[in-house]
Parts: sequence; structure tokens; C-alpha cells
Amino acid sequence: MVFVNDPIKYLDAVIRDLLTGWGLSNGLSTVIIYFIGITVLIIFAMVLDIFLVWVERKVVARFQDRLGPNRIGPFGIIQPFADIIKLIIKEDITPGGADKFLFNLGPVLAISSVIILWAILPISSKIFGVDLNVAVLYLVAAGALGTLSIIVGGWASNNKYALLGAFRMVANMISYEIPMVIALLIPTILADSMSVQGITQAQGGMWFAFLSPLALIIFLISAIAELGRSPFDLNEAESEIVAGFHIEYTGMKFGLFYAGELLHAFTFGGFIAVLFFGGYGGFFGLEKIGLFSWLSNPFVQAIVFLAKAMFGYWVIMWIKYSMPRIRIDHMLAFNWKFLTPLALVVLVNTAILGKVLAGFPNWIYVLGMFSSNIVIGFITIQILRIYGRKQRNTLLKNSSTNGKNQEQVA
Amino acid sequence: MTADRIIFLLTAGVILGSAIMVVVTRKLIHAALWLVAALFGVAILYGILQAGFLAVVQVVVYIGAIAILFIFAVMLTRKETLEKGTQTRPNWWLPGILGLIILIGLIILITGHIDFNRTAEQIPTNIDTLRLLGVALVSPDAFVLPFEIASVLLLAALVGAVFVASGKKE
Amino acid sequence: MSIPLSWYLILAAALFCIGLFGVLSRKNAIAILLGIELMLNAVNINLVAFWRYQDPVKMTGQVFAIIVFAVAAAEVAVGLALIISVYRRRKTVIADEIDLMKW
Amino acid sequence: MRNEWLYIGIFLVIGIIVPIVPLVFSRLVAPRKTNPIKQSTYECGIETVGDSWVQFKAQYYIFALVFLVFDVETVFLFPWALSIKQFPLFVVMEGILFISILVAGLVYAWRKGMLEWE
Repeated sequence: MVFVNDPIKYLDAVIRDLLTGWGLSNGLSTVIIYFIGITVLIIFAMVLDIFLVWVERKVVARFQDRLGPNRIGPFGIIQPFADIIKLIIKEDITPGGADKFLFNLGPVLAISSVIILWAILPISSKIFGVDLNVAVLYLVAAGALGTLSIIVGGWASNNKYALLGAFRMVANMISYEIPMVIALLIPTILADSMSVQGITQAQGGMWFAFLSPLALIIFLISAIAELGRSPFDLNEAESEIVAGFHIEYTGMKFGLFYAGELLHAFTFGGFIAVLFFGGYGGFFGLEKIGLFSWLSNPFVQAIVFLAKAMFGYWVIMWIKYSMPRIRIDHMLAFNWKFLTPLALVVLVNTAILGKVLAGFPNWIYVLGMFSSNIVIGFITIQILRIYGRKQRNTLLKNSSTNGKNQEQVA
Repeated sequence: MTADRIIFLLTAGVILGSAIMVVVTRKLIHAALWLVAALFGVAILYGILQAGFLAVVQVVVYIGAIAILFIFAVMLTRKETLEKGTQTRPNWWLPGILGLIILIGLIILITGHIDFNRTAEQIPTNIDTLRLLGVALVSPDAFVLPFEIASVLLLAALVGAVFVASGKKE
Repeated sequence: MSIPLSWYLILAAALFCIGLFGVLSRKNAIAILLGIELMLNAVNINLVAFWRYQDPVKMTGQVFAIIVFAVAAAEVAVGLALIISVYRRRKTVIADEIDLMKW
Repeated sequence: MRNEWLYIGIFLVIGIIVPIVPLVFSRLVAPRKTNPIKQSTYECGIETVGDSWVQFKAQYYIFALVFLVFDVETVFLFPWALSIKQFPLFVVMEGILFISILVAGLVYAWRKGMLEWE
């Protein structure tokens, strides 16, 4: 019964009893328990990652009207294990002029920067690594390590396309970090907390997705850019720069980049769930009613969280497989001239309106927040429409002046 | 020797070792990456000092932004970094001796001060230093002016740097 | 927290001196800026250590450290912009060869 | 607080070790028969042209520059965001002043044409 209600605390007590029974000091047993807990958590993440390879391949197959892996095991579920065995026994080629240490460091750092995010991922109210009071910034800090991994890998390959791809990817990632940080400020303001547990609990009554839908959209876009997935995958634009920063990587090292990307996407799905969809909770007060009290069980919460995270991951995949690639100048212009100003406007709106509406009843607060976001979104779309029309007119004018040439080409 | 001290000494070793590599490595890219290692060590130090906000800000700002800027700058000025031969001035031993003298002097000063031998007390659990930091940065009788001036400084840096770097060629 | 304050101060002093050595001995202007970063970090270690060991409720040390972050960012932005601008015109990043202002 | 950072530290260490395990395993199992052709740089199958360290556009640097300044400033907004609830409206205004100074920089870079990719 105790195990069901708070598994981590129960296991902690059991193992601690055992270790102190062997004569270990309390501090040392804490370290050992941390080691065990972290190893279990990371292994869970890696197994999930293997599963994600199968999910990704299956989903992309369905998007492209194929069947996907279906030979090995039921529905091809053993396929990723076969992939891993293949990657491990493949010859690992290090290019001639490569910087050996940095060449190996790149992929390791790439997946480590994702794994460390699991330290703060609140899987449920009782099952989680650690509840940092600066968790939101920790997310950004892990992203910084990811950026570093790409530039290290791209530089160490000693290949101009790898370096070019790394440069593009880094320019992309650092640019989109700004709207992402601003979008992260909005849940921080709404929840008055930077810890993921605090943000989750603040959404018990109302998801932040309803309080600030624009922040959700901004975070989703910048998260996809941070992941380097399509439509922002110009780091691996095959037609221009062969394969981007991981062109020279073979075997398991390439596998680590690939696995890191998938786990990163899922983890960001999880963070979208935490920041905007109430994480493991957010049942609008339903769990307080006696009939639904089982919703506060940590295992039920974990299932709810993983389902929400999987949904976020699915949305990211959906966007990836239905959008073409964006050119780098469009991408950077979109970020600096559109997304960042919009994020700043939403931030100012949230700060002021949250303060003004604080004294009013809850439903006015929610309605005010929601409608202000809708108004901002509407104005943005109008501005975009006017701007787009202007652009179209200049393009039409240009093409009519040298239309003769165009016709001949056509 | 407690666990605290062992962790501190390991971190200090990482910081100082990487710092030495920063100033002696010939390849500039490696120097920049050693700087990242040193800065990461400093972030761990902030973690030991229980300044969590500064630890993550150290990673976000220094590793995520400043180090990237350094790497970009190194790659943009490529010829000089590939240059074979020495990267130090001919009279490099002079600053070496100077640094050593200053270091010895500082260590004598620090160890001579009795007050510096004390250890820190636990931060009371009911105090949230993160929230206190926020209050200190925005409340009018604390540091709101430096806070705003920092943003003006950064604006000036942005304007100046963009102006200089754009540099219309004559 | 069984670490004496002096340990932090000695570490910061050593880091500062290494940075100083780098600034004075390097030829490459970018490497000189790397040394300055080390020195600024040494200062920050001191500030945060004093914050922790004096009175953790007074946030002065941390606020100072944050201002140092801003200064470091501004310094890097302008410094590297200058170096790149000079590199474009003179094709050099060696500090001794940047002598436009000499006459 | 201390235990939290101890946990993060141990997590970092294990998070680095775990990805190394398959690499080491692969090192033991995978064949290693290298030759100069295999080691040469891959460029769509043709032979490598020129130096791998190509000259980059200075534009990348400009974006990194703008990013650096914005990154520092937005990070500073977090302590402000945490103190909104306990202070009256003028504290919000302080933050908005901070943001507007930030925006001034963006507008300058924009007007200067620095955000265009030539």
C-alpha cells in the first residue's frame, strides 16, 4: 500500500535500511541510493528511446502511406534492437584529419545533453529526479550543451560540409533560443515558480495552454527549431550540404546522434505537457472528487504524463513529416522579425494583465488572459497579411518587368 | 577530509587545469573549448556554494552564448589560428613571473587572515534565496538601478558591436 | 559546508593569475579575451563565496555577480566585434600588429 | 538544496558514462580495417576540393552577437518574473522598461539591416 502511494520514498527507505544495516554512513548510503535511482531512470530513458525509434519509423511510414517495419517481432517491434546490433557491429570510421577526442566527444555530448533533462522531468508527483527551483533555466542550460555538441562534432570532422552544417544548425539553435526563453518566462510568471513541480501544481485548475495559447505556439515552434527537425532541418539539407554536421559519423556514433534527436523530441513533448498542459496532473479539480481520487496515484499520474508527452512528440512528428524545409534566411528572419517581437508582446501582456486581473474572480482572469491572447494573435495575423500582400505586389511588379525572360524559361 | 572537500578539490583541479590549458594551448579552438571546461567547473562551484541560479546562468550565458561567440570568432579569423609556431610573445616568462609573484602575495594575504578560515553556516531552510534575489533586483530600495543600467549597458554593447562588426568597407 | 572560505579565495586568486598570464603572454587578440574571461570568472567566484560566507540573506554578492555577467557579455560582444572588424581590414588578429593608433 | 545539486552532479556523471558504453562496446566488436580512401573526407564521392576550413559569412557572427545580448537580458528577466506576484504594478513597469530597452536594440539592428541574410 505504501509502495503504491509513494514508490520512491518506500524504496529509498528499504534500501537505506539495508545499507545502514551493513554499517554504511547515512551520507554514503544517500550517494549510493542516488546512483541506483539515476541509473534506473537513465536506463528507462534509453529503453524508451529504443522504443521511440520504432514509433518514429512506424508513424513516418503511415504518413507516407507505407507499412513501416513489420518483419521482426509483432508489428516489427524488435526492429530497433536489430538496428542497434547492426550499428554496433558496423565499422567505425574516423576521418583522416579529424580531431580524435573531440570527434568522439560530439555524439556523447549530444545525447548527454538530452539525458540530463530527465533529472528534472516530473513524471509524477512522487516519481521524479529532483525538483530544482531553477528547473526552467536548467532546460535552457542543457540546450546550451547540445549546441556545443554540434559545433564540436562539426568542427572535429574536418569536413567543410560538416562545419557548414554545424554553423547553420548553431545559428538556428541560438536564434530560436531567445523566443524559447521568453516563452518559458510566461509559465514562470503564471505559476510564480520556476520549478517544474510548482508549474505543474499551478495548473491543477486551468492549463496554461488556455491562459496563454500564443506562448504554447511560440514554445512549440522554437522547440522544433532547437531540435533541428523539419521544417528547420537545414543543418542536414541533403541536397546542399550532403548531410550536415554528422556527415562523417558512422556506426554507433551516428546512432547516438539519431537516438539523441528522438529522445530530445520526446523530452520536449514532455516539457510542453508540463509547461502548458498540466503535466501529470491538470484534471481541472476532478481528482478531488472521491470517485476519481485514483487520479492522484503516482502510477496513474506517470501514465498520464507519458501519454501527454507522447502526444506532444506525435505533434512534433506530424509537423516534421508534413512540412518542407525552410531556407536559412527565411528562418532567421522569421525568428528575429516575427517570433521574438511577438514573444515579447505576449510576455508584456501576461505580466500586466496578470497583475491587473489578479483581484478578480477566477473565470474573469482566465477569460481575460485567453481573449487577450486571441486579440494579439488576430492583430499579428492582420499585420502578416498586410505585409504579405505588399511583398506579393513587389514580387509581381518585378516579375512583370522581366516577365519576358520568365516566360521563355517557362 | 570530508566529501565536501574532496568534491571541491576535484572541481578546483578541473578549473585550474583547464585554465592553464586555455593560456598555453596553441590551437585557439582548443583554447576556447578548454575555457568551456573551466567555466563549467565554475558552474559546479556555484552549485557547491548553493547559488543555483548563478550556476545555471553560468552555463546558459557563458557556455551557451559567450563560448559560442568565441568559437565563431576563431572560425571567422581562420588564417592566424592555423599559423604554425609560437602563439606566445617572445618575453612570455615576464608575465609568468609577475603572475606567480601576485599569486604568492595573494596567498600570503589570504592565509594570514584568520577570519577567512571559517566555514559557512547552513542556509536556513525557510529562506528561498532565488526569491530574495528577485526581490533584491526589483525592489526600489535595493538594486533596481543597477538592474536597469545593466540593460542600458547591454544595449550600448549591442549597438556598438553591430556597428563595428557590420563595418562598411571603404 | 566544511570548506574554509580561504580555499575559495585561493582558487580565485590562482584563476585570476592564470588569466593575467594569458592576457599578457598571448599574441592573438582572441586569446587575450579568453584570458580576460578567466579573470572575470575569478572575480565572480570571490563575490559568490563572500555572499555565501557573510550573510546569505543579503543578496549583494549575487547581484554583483549578475552585473559581472552582463559586463562580461558586453565586453565579449564589443571586443570580438572589434577583432573581426580589424581582421577584415588588416587580415591579422595579432595584437602587436594592430598598430593603427600608433601614429 | 545541497542534495539537489549533488543529485544533478551524479546525474551528469552517469549521463556522460551511459552513452560511452555502446561506443566502447562497438569498439570491441566492430571490425577495424582502415585505409586512406576510407579515411578521406566524404564529399559526394568526388575528391576533396580545397581546405576544409572554409571562410564563413560574417553574418553568422552578427546573429550570434544579437543572440548573446538578448540571452543575457532574458535570463535577467527570470528573477523579475518571480517577484511580480508580491510587488505592486510599478515593479511590472520596471521589467517592461527593461524589455523596452531590449527592444530598442532589436529595432536598431533591424533598421541597420543586420538581420538580413545577404
